[in-house]
Amino acid sequence: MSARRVGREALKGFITGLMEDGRTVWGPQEFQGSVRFRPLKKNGTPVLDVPNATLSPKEVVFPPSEWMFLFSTDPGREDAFVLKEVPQEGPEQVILGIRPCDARAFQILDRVFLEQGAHEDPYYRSKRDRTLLIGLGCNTPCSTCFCHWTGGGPFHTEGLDVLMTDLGDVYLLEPVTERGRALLDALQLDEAGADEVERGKHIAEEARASMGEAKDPRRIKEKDLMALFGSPFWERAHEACVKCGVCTYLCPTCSCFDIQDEVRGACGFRGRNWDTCMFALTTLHASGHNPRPTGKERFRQRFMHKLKYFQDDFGDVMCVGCGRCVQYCPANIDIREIIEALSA
Amino acid sequence: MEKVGAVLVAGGGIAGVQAALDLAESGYYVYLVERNAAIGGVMSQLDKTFPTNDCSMCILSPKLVECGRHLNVEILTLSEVVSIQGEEGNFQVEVLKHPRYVDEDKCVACGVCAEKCPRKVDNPFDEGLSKRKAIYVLYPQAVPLKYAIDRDHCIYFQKGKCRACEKFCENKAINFEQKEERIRLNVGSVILAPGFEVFDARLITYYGYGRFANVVTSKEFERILSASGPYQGHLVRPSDKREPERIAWIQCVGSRNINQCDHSYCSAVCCMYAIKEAVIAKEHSDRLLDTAIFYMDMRTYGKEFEKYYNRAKEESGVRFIPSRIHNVVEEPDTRNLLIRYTDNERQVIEETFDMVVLSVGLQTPRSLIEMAEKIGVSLDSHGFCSTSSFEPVATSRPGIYVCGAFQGPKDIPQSVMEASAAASSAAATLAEVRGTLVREKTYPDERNVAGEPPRIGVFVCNCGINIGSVVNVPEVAEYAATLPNVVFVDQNLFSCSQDTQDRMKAIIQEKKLNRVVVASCTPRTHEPLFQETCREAGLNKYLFEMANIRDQCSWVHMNSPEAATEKAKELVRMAVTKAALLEPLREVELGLTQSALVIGGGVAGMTAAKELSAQGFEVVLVEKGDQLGGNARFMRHTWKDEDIPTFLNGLIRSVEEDPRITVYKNAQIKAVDGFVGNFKSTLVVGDGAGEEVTVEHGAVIITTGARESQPSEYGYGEDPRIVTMQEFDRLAAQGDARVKEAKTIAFIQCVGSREPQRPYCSKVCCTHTCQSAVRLLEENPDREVFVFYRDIRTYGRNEDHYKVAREKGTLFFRYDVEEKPRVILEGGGLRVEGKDHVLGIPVTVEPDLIVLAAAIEPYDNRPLAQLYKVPLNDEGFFLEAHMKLRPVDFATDGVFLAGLAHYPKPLDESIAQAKAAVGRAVAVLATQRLQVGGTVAYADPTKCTGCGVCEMVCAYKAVHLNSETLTSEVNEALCKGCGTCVSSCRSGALQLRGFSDPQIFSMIDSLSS
Amino acid sequence: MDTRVERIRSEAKRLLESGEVDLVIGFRKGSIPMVSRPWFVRTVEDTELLHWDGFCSLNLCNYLTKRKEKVAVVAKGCDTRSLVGHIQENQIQREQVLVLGVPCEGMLDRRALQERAEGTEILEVVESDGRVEIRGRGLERSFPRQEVLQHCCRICRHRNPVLHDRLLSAEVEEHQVERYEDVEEIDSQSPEERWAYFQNMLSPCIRCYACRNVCPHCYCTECFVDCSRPQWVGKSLDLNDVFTFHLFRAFHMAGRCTDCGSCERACPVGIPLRVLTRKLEKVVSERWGFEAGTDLEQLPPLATYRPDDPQDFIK
Amino acid sequence: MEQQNAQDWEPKILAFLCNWCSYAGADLAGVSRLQYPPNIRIIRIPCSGRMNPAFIAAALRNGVDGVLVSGCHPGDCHYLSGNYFARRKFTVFKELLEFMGVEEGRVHFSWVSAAEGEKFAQVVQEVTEAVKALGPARHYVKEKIEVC
Ligand SMILES: Cc1cc2nc3c(=O)[nH]c(=O)nc-3n(C[C@H](O)[C@H](O)[C@H](O)COP(=O)(O)OP(=O)(O)OC[C@H]3O[C@@H](n4cnc5c(N)ncnc54)[C@H](O)[C@@H]3O)c2cc1C
Ligand SMILES: Cc1cc2nc3c(=O)[nH]c(=O)nc-3n(C[C@H](O)[C@H](O)[C@H](O)COP(=O)(O)OP(=O)(O)OC[C@H]3O[C@@H](n4cnc5c(N)ncnc54)[C@H](O)[C@@H]3O)c2cc1C
Ligand code: SF4
Ligand code: SF4
Ligand code: SF4
Ligand code: SF4
Ligand code: SF4
Ligand code: SF4
Repeated sequence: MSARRVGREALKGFITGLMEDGRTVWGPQEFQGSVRFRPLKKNGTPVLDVPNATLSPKEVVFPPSEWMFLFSTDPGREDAFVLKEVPQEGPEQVILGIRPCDARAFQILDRVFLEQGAHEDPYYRSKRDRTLLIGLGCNTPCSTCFCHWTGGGPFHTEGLDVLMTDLGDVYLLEPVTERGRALLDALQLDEAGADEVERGKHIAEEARASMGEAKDPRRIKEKDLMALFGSPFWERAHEACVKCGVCTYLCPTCSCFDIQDEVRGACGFRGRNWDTCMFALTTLHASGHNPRPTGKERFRQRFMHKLKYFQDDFGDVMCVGCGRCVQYCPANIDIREIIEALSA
Repeated sequence: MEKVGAVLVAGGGIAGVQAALDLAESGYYVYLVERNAAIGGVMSQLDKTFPTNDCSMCILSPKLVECGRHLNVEILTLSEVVSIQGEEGNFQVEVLKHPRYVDEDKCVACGVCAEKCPRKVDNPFDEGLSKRKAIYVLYPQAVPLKYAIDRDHCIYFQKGKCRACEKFCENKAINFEQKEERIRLNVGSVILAPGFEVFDARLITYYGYGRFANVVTSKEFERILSASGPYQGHLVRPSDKREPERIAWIQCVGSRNINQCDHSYCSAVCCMYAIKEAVIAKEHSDRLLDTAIFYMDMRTYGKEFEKYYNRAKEESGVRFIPSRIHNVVEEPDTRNLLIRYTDNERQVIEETFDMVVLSVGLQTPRSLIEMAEKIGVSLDSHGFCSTSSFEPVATSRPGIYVCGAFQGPKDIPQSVMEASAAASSAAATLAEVRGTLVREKTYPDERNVAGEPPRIGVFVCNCGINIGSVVNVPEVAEYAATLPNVVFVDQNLFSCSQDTQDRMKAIIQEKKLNRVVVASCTPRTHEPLFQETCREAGLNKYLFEMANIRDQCSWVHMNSPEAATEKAKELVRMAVTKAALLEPLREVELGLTQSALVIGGGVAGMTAAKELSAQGFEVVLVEKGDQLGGNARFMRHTWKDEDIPTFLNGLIRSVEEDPRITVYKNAQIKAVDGFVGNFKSTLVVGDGAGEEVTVEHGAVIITTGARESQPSEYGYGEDPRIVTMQEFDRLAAQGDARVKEAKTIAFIQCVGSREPQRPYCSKVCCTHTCQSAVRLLEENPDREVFVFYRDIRTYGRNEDHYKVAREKGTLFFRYDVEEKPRVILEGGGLRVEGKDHVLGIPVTVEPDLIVLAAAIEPYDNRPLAQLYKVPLNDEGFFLEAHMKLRPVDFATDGVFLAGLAHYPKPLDESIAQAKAAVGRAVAVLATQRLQVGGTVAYADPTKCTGCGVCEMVCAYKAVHLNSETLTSEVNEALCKGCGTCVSSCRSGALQLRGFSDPQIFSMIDSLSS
Repeated sequence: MDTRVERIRSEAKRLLESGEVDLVIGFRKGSIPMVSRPWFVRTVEDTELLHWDGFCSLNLCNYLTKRKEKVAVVAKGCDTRSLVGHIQENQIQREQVLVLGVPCEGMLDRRALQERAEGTEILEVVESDGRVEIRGRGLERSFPRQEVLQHCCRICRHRNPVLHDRLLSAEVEEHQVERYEDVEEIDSQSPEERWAYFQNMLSPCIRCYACRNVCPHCYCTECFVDCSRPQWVGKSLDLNDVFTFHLFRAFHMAGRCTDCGSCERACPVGIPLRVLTRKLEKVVSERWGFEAGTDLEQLPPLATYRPDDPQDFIK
Repeated sequence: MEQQNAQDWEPKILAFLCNWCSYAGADLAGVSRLQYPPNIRIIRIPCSGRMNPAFIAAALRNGVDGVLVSGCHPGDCHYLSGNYFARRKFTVFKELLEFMGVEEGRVHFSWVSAAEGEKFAQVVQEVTEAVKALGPARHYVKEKIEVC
């Protein structure tokens, strides 16, 4: 048996253990009224008793803003305007309390950043490689959660290194990958009892059962692209959407970014920032032409990308059912309704 | 004799300057002859100006600068007109030019000479309250900004040695050998604008002026208040430079006084300037300054004057005491001043003040009286130039015109207005030779620099030693060479000197510079010069930028040369950064319709039409009624006793017969399209569904007049013997028994004027009443005439009517607005009961006729105001662009106004104003083409959201929303380039050429790098 | 059912049937608890879904900008004030909109309710008789409505529509509530504290621009933060740039914001943005006696002036 | 910069002056040889109405320690009303900026006429002193990029 246990009260010690060797431990924390993944301070504890964090821990491996190059603009200097790489090394890190949906999302990000042919992204690669994921299963999935539609589930382990189950008094820790096992071993935690493992299973089953029936977005893959694209459905579906960045910025799978140079004084940097297909500016060409001129096109792009093009390219939908966009959209645009409509 | 397309303007005060500019703009070459070393006149000495309280210098200086650099204005300073031969259309004028002893072409006004000059002299510009040197500029903003030597005080001229200035002048500009010159000029017309001098208060010994240090004249007080005056605007009194706590003004010093000075007239401006000075003194004072104005009548008769007076009373707490002061006594220890007066209750009160200001009147100087005699221009009994009411700017000698305070005491707006009128009259006689003598400059074709990377040349100026002695110029130049895009750097001794200009031109061409930066003095005076150089070198003039390293650097940081050098470098860097982003700006010419529309067929409208026609332009005159003539139809005599009906009939006939004038009666404006130069107005002619006529015109003059209001008090309408002014005139003309047989007549003044609902003075009533009283008594000396008044406002020469009326026995009772007289109808008789506030006793008269001086009120001008996008004031009169300097213009280009529609005024002023409006309109129409573009705003329709903010904030109605696309469009012909719309647009849809966001941001950015 | 719902549906039906309008914008029930969704009705059938409850808080004026057709809009007090702004700023013609005014008793605060559920997900909310009941797995609690109103509603002074063509229920009483307690609290702090306060407050911002996009008054084609010529605000999450975004977003709202609260509600990370706009609201009201969206005739405060405007801070 | 001790520190102040009054007032100060602190840099704009609050923000973000905006006195605006609009904009912007923590005394507004050379010099003196008293700009300065 390789499952371990950590008593609720021993969580702090467990985290301190993780921090040894200079590891950074990211966990969900209160941050000015929302819950976000932040590096834990010594003796700090993550908030694990709430539903999923407002933003997924995508920001750990794909930060909203990051610098890629630096340069000087001083014409007097020989290296004026020569781009210099910003060093990418950093400490080993653990994301503690990532939910299964978000962990699956990392695999989707991997496909975009690491597996798209020759275009491996060094910035993502460096952070991803030094990050271990200790996931927390969802005992009581929310009404907005629909991970089971997209091939996941409240206790799915895909993408995780370790799965953690909240048994009430105790956290059950089950290694998923070799790296996970090695980590748990190194920490010398108590073995979990068989009953505890059993209880975990039971909780997982109940959780899954509580989520009801799944609709399958995979049917959309079979649909004719042009028919979907040209469907009158979009006309009305997008109407309420205000084309903000909430859904995409909160989405653990969205990966658009925009590269910008910024000069301050005699130095500048080239960096990238999150971007979203929902902003008109994203597709605006320098000529002033915009291939997605109105909100409808942009709205359609978001869903076609997630539910159709991505499936066509990678076999899976680009959605893990975390439900954030549903929950936070100011206009109550619900991707589940879109899935149903498109697959109908 | 052949006519000459040039005009000589004698006198460079505001009146002369305005006349010169108007003429130069409309195609005449102008000689502006000024006795002083610089133009500007009295206005340049004033601190703020009533009734808007704007800074005199701020509003004057741009005009002076414009005059100074106008290609068609030649300024002759230190010059006087000696004689005028010839006749209308072709005069030979002899001008005596006194030596300046400084070569105007060489002097760059660096001021070293004055610094070195050992001789200190009382500064007449500061009324002797400060010192200047024997070599001087009249005042810092002087035009032309050239030094002059005051021969009478120069040590060299007096004692034969010194010549310090000569030694230190780097430019070798001093020339002690200069001699008086006599210049003969050939011109078609002459305009006299030599202004006035203030009454010499020493002559009235009992106020102690000249003996008591703290008794000053109002003109001295202006200097004391002025930020650039002797005390830098700190309000202190001369004796001990202590801040006064109590100041008194004594009115009518040298006016309305035949005992001490033989000035029976009213000086017309003193009441207003005294109020102004009191209010501003309070603003200047840190403590609670007490101000008291001792007056006989408060004459706030002009536009916005009454409100100004009310605010001074109510908001600023200025005390107004109706009492004539008989003497001022100085307390020897404190040098405070004791004033004794009687109050309302006839009590004698004594008060001490720290300062007393004498509101000195305006008079014509002796020298001018002599000059007038020599050139054959007659003066009136008060020494002012005499004119007729119907030709208010024509002197007795044909072809010679007059404007400003020489024509009669008056304020700035009136002077400016007359100046435009005189310009227009002068132009009218010379219409056929318009444009024959004006100069135009030709330039090489502009090099197309589009697509070229910036190649900036930087010229750093030493300004003699003005810059170089503080700022390390070589270091700045060296630094400039390291800046991006700079391909050439040079240092000059004087960048503005002719030889340097030539060299710059050559360098621009040789080095293929496409942007030029000059680091020297202020762009306000020198930018046009350098831009000119750029043009001559084939560069668009907007590819030029300046860094002001003298006025903002070497001169103000003399003691920290290092910091000054650092700063100079940064200023250069900022200028270079901006220069890289400069773009050639296009100035295009639009054609225009050379004709005008005049709305309103009263005397003002007809005069305007006539004058336009005389200048050669087609006119459409629109009258809403079925007759021309307006209010003048009810009038008999002007205030100079000329016969109006004869004049009016002649005018109407000449208008109706004029082939260039089309008159539409029973017509109204219905729709207006277009803008300056290219208006299209639609009229409806006839009643009901009348015929529509479309008129294309380049300018429009609004002369819709005003009407007498219907009184709602004093029993008006209840008895046929209670009539208004206008009714009285009509009855008198008809020989109606009510007038003819009346033995006792009572006039009640201010009926509906100066009341909360009409807080303005109707201006004409007091004089009308006095003149009527005189006539009534002349007809029948046994009559009794009573006048119930609040203040008698017979301003200027009209005071004579008041004087004669009194002499002939008219009884005047002053009433208080809180205690108005009452009209009682009883037993078929009329009775007026009132109280005399001067004597403090009740009065009762039983007249046969009561004449009410009913207020003059505007028509409903709102529809017209909307159509032509021009504003109205709170009372419904049209509101001109600038109360002082643009009295007949609207902010919206191409639209002008005159007559009663502007404000109540007598016939002669309406006529002058109509001529002025024509003068201004012709300045537009005569150009044939409109220059548009340059520093103007432009809109990006793809960014505009149509919110309309730009339209709301533009004072010139230059930007509007296209009604179809709902995006904004800037009319380059109207835009003045202020950029207010640009900074108000949230959407970033507007930019200002030459001052765009990228350009300004780049300067800000460059500060920190 | 709330009688207002019936009125809304029947009015909408009548308007569409008679062809008086082409479109009715109102709300329908959302797909999740505590949310109502903007609903665009063009056919009589769709009127059946029109709905009204304590969660119809989104400012529907946001959907009126640059419409061509004739529209009826269901509008609360704050929405009608925004509409006044829209009409003044030419975003829509008065003749083009038909305002179905709903006097408003205040909308419910989703976050506050969730907080009161102490960790349990709320699955249903029932409103009746001035009380609000929340229900979830093993949860059932109720509160007086007043206690769980949105902050903007608690301090609202214009609950009744300021502009309407039909009024769908009786007017409610207006209260002269104190609006600026929090603003004054911040005002009383030192610059250091204020700086820290706002740095802290804005640090979670992810620049998703939901606050901007839900605001009816943010309709620029190109927002200043997106401007590339000149690009004077960086686009990253550098706090200085984030601060600049909020500084100017608020500045652009001066005299225009009607405190509908949409921005704050839309913010996924819960930033209390309205304190900025209310600060400016206070300034324009104290200095120039102006209140946004209350008078169609009054020019917006930055598009007009009085010569004697207060200027105590000017040297 | 950082190494300099507080006493050596001299603030950098940026002024936006309208062409017709305040810039002319600055010229007059020059012509009159009035001495004032050399910390100020002037950008000329046609009218205070051209003043976009974004310029003030840009200046502060660039590390300028103080900003002065100056235009014609009420009623004197060469463009009739530009200064009135500027005053309104500035009122709002200044209040907001200070509310958000930029110290009072960083941004200033004045009316300086073409005749007020003395006043201009005095305003510069006052502004410089006020900014000096606050010390170097701390809030709202954009961090410089160090690396290269
Ligand atoms: C104390 C005071 C305060 C005032 N305040 C105001 C006010 O607030 N608002 C207002 O509207 N008005 C005011 N006025 C009135 C105002 O000064 C006059 O209306 C105005 O200056 C008249 O202008 P002008 O061009 O006719 O004459 P001036 O200003 O006198 O100019 C005449 C010019 O002609 C020159 N000159 C004289 N003789 C000759 C000659 N023979 N040859 C060549 N050149 C000659 C003179 O040197 C002078 O430059 C005030 C007047 C005084 C005295
Ligand atoms: C009661 C009173 C007493 C006066 N007393 C004296 C005095 O004693 N001495 C003196 O010198 N001056 C006096 N005046 C002033 C003198 O009458 C005017 O200065 C002079 O007549 C010039 O007037 P005007 O042409 O500007 O206007 P008006 O005479 O009013 O003429 C304006 C014309 O415009 C027409 N009009 C109006 N609106 C429109 C429109 N929308 N479209 C087309 N046409 C329109 C009117 O019908 C009228 O014919 C007095 C004026 C009044 C009212
Ligand atoms: S779907 Fe919702 S969250 Fe996404 S852009 Fe539209 S309004 Fe914003
Ligand atoms: S699309 Fe929505 S539900 Fe799916 S992963 Fe993204 S945020 Fe979660
Ligand atoms: S202010 Fe700007 S967005 Fe508004 S109408 Fe004018 S240009 Fe268009
Ligand atoms: S720049 Fe000034 S004059 Fe030109 S359109 Fe804008 S506000 Fe009007
Ligand atoms: S700023 Fe916020 S509260 Fe104000 S109107 Fe816009 S969305 Fe509503
Ligand atoms: S909604 Fe919130 S997170 Fe998004 S930009 Fe606005 S303040 Fe920032």
